[in-house]
Amino acid sequence: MAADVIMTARPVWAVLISTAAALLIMASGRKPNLREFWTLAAALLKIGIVYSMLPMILQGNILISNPLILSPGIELFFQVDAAGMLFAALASVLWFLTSIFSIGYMRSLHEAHQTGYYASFALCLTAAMGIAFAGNLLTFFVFFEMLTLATYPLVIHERTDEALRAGRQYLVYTLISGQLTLIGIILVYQIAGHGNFMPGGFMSGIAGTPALVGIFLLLMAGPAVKAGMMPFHGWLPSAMVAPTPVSALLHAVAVVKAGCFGVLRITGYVFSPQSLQAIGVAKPLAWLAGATIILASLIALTRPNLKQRLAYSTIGQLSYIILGAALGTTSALLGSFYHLFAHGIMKITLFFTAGAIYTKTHDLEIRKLSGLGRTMPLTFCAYTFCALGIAGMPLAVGFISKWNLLLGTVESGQGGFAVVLIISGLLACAYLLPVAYSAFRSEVVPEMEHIKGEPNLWTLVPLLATTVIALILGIFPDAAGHFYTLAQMAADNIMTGTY
Amino acid sequence: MSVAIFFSYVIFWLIALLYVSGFFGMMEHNHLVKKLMAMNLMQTAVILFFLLLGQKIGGITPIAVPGITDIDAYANPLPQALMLTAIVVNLSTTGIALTFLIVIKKFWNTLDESEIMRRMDK
Amino acid sequence: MKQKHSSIILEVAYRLLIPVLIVFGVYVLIHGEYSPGGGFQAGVILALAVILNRVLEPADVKKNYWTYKTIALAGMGPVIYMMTGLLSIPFGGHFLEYGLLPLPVHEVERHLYGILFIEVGVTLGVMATIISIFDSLGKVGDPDERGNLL
Amino acid sequence: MAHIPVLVVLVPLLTALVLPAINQLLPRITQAFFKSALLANVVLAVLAMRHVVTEGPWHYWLGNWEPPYGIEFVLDAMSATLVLVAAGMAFVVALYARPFFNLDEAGMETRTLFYVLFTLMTSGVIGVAIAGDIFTLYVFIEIASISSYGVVAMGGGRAAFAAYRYLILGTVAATFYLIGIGLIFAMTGTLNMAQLSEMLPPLMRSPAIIAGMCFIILGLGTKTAMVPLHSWLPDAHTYGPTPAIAFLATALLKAFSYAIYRFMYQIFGGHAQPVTALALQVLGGLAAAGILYGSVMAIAQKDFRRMLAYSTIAQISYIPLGIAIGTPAAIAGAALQVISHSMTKGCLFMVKGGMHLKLHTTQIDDLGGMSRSMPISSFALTVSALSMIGLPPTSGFFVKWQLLRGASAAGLNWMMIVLVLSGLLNAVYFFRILENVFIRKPNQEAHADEGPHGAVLGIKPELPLPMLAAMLILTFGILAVGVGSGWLTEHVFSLIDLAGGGV
Amino acid sequence: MMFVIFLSLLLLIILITGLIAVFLPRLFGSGILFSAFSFFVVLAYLLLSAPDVAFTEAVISVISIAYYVIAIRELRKGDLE
Repeated sequence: MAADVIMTARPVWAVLISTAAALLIMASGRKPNLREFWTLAAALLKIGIVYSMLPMILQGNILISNPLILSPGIELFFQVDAAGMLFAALASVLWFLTSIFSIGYMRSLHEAHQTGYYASFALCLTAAMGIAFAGNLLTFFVFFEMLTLATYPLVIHERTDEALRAGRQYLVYTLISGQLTLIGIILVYQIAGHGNFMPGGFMSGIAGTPALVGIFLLLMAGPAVKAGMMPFHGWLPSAMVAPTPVSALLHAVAVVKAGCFGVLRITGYVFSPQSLQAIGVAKPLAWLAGATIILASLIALTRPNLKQRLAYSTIGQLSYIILGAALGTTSALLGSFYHLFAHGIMKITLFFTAGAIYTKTHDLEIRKLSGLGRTMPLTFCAYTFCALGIAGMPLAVGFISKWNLLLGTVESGQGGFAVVLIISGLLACAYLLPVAYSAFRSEVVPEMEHIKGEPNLWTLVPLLATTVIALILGIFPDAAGHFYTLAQMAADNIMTGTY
Repeated sequence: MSVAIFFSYVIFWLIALLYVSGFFGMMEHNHLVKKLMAMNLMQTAVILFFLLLGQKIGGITPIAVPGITDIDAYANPLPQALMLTAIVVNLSTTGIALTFLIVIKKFWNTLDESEIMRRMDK
Repeated sequence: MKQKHSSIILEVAYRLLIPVLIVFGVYVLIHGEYSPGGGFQAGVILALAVILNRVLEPADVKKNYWTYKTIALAGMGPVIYMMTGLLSIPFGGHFLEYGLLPLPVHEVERHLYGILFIEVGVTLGVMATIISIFDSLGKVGDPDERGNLL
Repeated sequence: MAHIPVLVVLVPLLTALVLPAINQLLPRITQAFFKSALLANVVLAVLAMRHVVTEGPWHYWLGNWEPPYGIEFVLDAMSATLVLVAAGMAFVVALYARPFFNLDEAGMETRTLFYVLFTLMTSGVIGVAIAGDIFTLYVFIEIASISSYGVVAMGGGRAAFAAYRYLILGTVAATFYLIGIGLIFAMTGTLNMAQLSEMLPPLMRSPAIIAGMCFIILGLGTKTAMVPLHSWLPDAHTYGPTPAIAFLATALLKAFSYAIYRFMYQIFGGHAQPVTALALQVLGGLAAAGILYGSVMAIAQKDFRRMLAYSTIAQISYIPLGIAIGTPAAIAGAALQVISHSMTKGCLFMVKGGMHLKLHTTQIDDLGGMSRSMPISSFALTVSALSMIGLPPTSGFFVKWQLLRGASAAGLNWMMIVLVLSGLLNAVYFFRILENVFIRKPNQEAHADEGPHGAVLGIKPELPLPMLAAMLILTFGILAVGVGSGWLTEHVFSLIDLAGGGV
Repeated sequence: MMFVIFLSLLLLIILITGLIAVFLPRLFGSGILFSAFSFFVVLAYLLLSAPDVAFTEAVISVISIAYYVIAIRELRKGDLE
């Protein structure tokens, strides 16, 4: 199916709208209500723009806009295809929900530096949107680095020494890996003459195997670090010092998903699954991802703090996506793309619940959360449902992606990884469900007895909304946003090599 | 080797020696005024070098003399014109450097370079 | 200040030297095309005359010399030079193309006049510059401030 | 308009010369005159650039005498870039300088003296850019250098000593240069660049030419502060008055690097000549050493001023690095660095001046709370720091991109590593500063003294408006050049004639 | 022939006076020697058939000696007080 190319400026608007919002937020720092109005308005507008492109994508077209042809070979250009659309839709929807949640969270905790917080948040979304729509490696890299910078103020939001240390660690990891990626990108431009993403890649066979392996490793450095693949995951748990909405953003939407998305772009649109097999990096990558899944789940078991536990859970879950990319069959890729979305929606719910609980308890020690399920039934119901979803329970959205990944392992003839996936699901139950269990069944610890009632509505509504989305999409995977179709289109694109 | 050629080598060596001694005097001397003088030595060496370049054996002064129209008879005037400029540059450099010296003297109350360097790090 | 301890003979010799220097300077300026010399040398000689005069002055008078006027004058000399050069532009020439200067004489002569103008400018500039550097050497050293030139 | 090449030098020169007189006669209009002259010069530079872009290189003969006898001015894409940078920076710095000196309590006349020297320096830099023969080049180099010595010395006693050392080394460099051109002149009998480039190739094996080339590189390298010859720079840049340094570290140093480029490619034949190619390799090695040395030393500094000075050593070496690589992309990167680093470092020095005036300190540890008291300056600081590190979308990133492209095209992988490493080292010291500026609490004693200038014109806690305007012009320039770098590469830098370029 | 020998002798003298001027410990004395140095340099320029340069150097050396003397006097002021 040859796709039609439609020239449109909409991707540019989608990217710029949150930059404009950031500026407006900075300008109206003195008036909290106006400031938050800008955030919400921009989020809604962004959803509108992104979704207005959806029908065209679903018809099999791709949208291109060329805001800046810098020079032959260096152009900043946007190209919307199914994969990009998937990520963009996810990011824009979740930005809106996170914004609502942040308002509730920040206000109930009376956090300082809120203006900078919302502005950085908007900039993060600009970057995420840019990554989603990037049509070539240069554009991708520009927004990738921008994401690093925009996230840094969020990580150090608390301004404590611990936060600063975490921020520094974050910068060290991401900047170094980003620069390695830059070298890789330069080499790609040098060898291939361009860096435009193409389904099925454009690198196969144009250089010797060692060169291609080197380029692949360099290119993967940045995305892999952002995706928290072991052994480069160190920044992620320490970045947990940030406020919970930030963690939600970091771990569900922007940073880590951008990393995963980058991995998919590189494995599917710069290289191709076949060429990865040919140069022999697919296997090691899959093993690394599998090891990460198991190890991260095991570490998560040992963590006493809910946020830490969620962080390690994230590390494990993200490697599903990398695993799918490394397996490189249609189902596996479909599973990967869908997991991008599914994990996003579930993990953000989990972080929302953690944040909502934190606004009431000011503590996230798992031991101290026991019995709170009875005072906050809705919150903990949402938590339980999404925890089960992470583990891969049918009817939750996580099941769909995991099912496809399992199919993929079988298709690719590496059934061993199916075992990894199943063990990981069991481990997920083991580290997430005890929290829910004790919340509903155990006694309230003495210092938490004063907690009464559900968290405030601003925080409650978004987390319920995401839970409902997770439920509905678990039953009808292709509802509303057509995420399943998009994932399927993306996987097909990669496998067939055409749009 | 004829004596003339030997001495023409000697001339260049002497100029080089002048230059090098100026250079090392400038680098090694601790006294700032002496440094400046050594710098002037260097500049003089360069000017001499340039003038030698325009020199022809038996060439005459490049000022129009009635009756001699053959251009080759005159020494090349271009290096001389250039050197006028260079001399002017040298003079202004010297003047500015001396002004600096007076300011330095007022501020540090010494003209010993290593002493000033030591105090500068403080 | 014990300025007056220098010998009378020397002082008289200096005073006699000054007018001679001025005359010689002007000669060098005018005669620049035919013999060694020119605007620059003339400027230096004239400056020498002024400096000799300065040397003879008592110290308290000297303090007031570091004035801006010398520098302003130093600037004006090259301005004459450049204006002469620029003058040929409106008459269709390039910068410094004296052959096109608006003078009612033959073209070869125009060259000479053009060069003369320029030499006058150079003389003025050089003279004033040298004097101002000389003055500044005497002035900057006043032990009043933290050694700050500004 | 046919006389722009000469006017672009003459306007600042004339301004410098008549400024003292105007200050004597009409003190009120001095500033207006000075600034409008520099603005006019910017316009001239833009016109020159447009002419070069549309109609190609421009040769101008003074007095309409042909090159072997007369002086020639040449404007091509590279020199037009430098002219534009010099004119633009001069104007921006002039904008900045007035309130700076007002706050610094300088005397009226000495201040005018500063403007005179500063404008002379500008004309010197522009002259270096457009000189068409190597002796005229020398004269303009000396005009620029001597006025820069004077300007540096205006910062007080320490600055005078720094300026003295600068003068000594600068004069040595000038004599080196002079010897070099003497040797070349002895071999060829001409000083015109175009003629030299025709006459030199058969002579390239002769020892005199090789020695001349070494002397010239040594001389210009000292003036550019290439690494073993950099010792004058840190002190001079630390103690000199801020507006002067903002120009010195930007346009002036670029002029000398530009002269190196001119010699290597337009006279000595670039990579096509084996000898020159060898020299370029050495140059590249030195530049790489300079990049690493400067970055490492910058990390070790506790004083913001000194850190900037070392960072200048590192950043300025990008240009010789690009020249050494010598592919079109790398040369475009070097040309882009001329623009980018000028704006970035200029902006940083201006912020430094602001700190000096407002916080009375430039120690990095005392900068806490600066984002509160000087938000706009902090914004400018952030953007320029990002450009220094080389993160998109600032111009610094595109410089790095071009240089990396060039290095990879030439197969010089170690240079890619050096460039990337330099970006990371820059990140180390700039993020330390940003952390102090934005996050640390104000240091009590540093801010207790609001000074006598608490209520100057402009936004109250911030700097006066012209200073802010200057910074913001540069800040947005950094972003604009970053975004527009492709346009520049395609329309301007592609016109750079690379004799023997391309590996 | 004579010319060359004479020139090299002159250069030798220039070298020696210059070196003594630089390495003489007394400031004022070295100023005086420096003027001698300048004089020999003027002679050398004349010998190199560059009267124009020689003339310029002559007047300039007077000026620069004057600069040196004035500056040295200023520099010594502080030492005496």
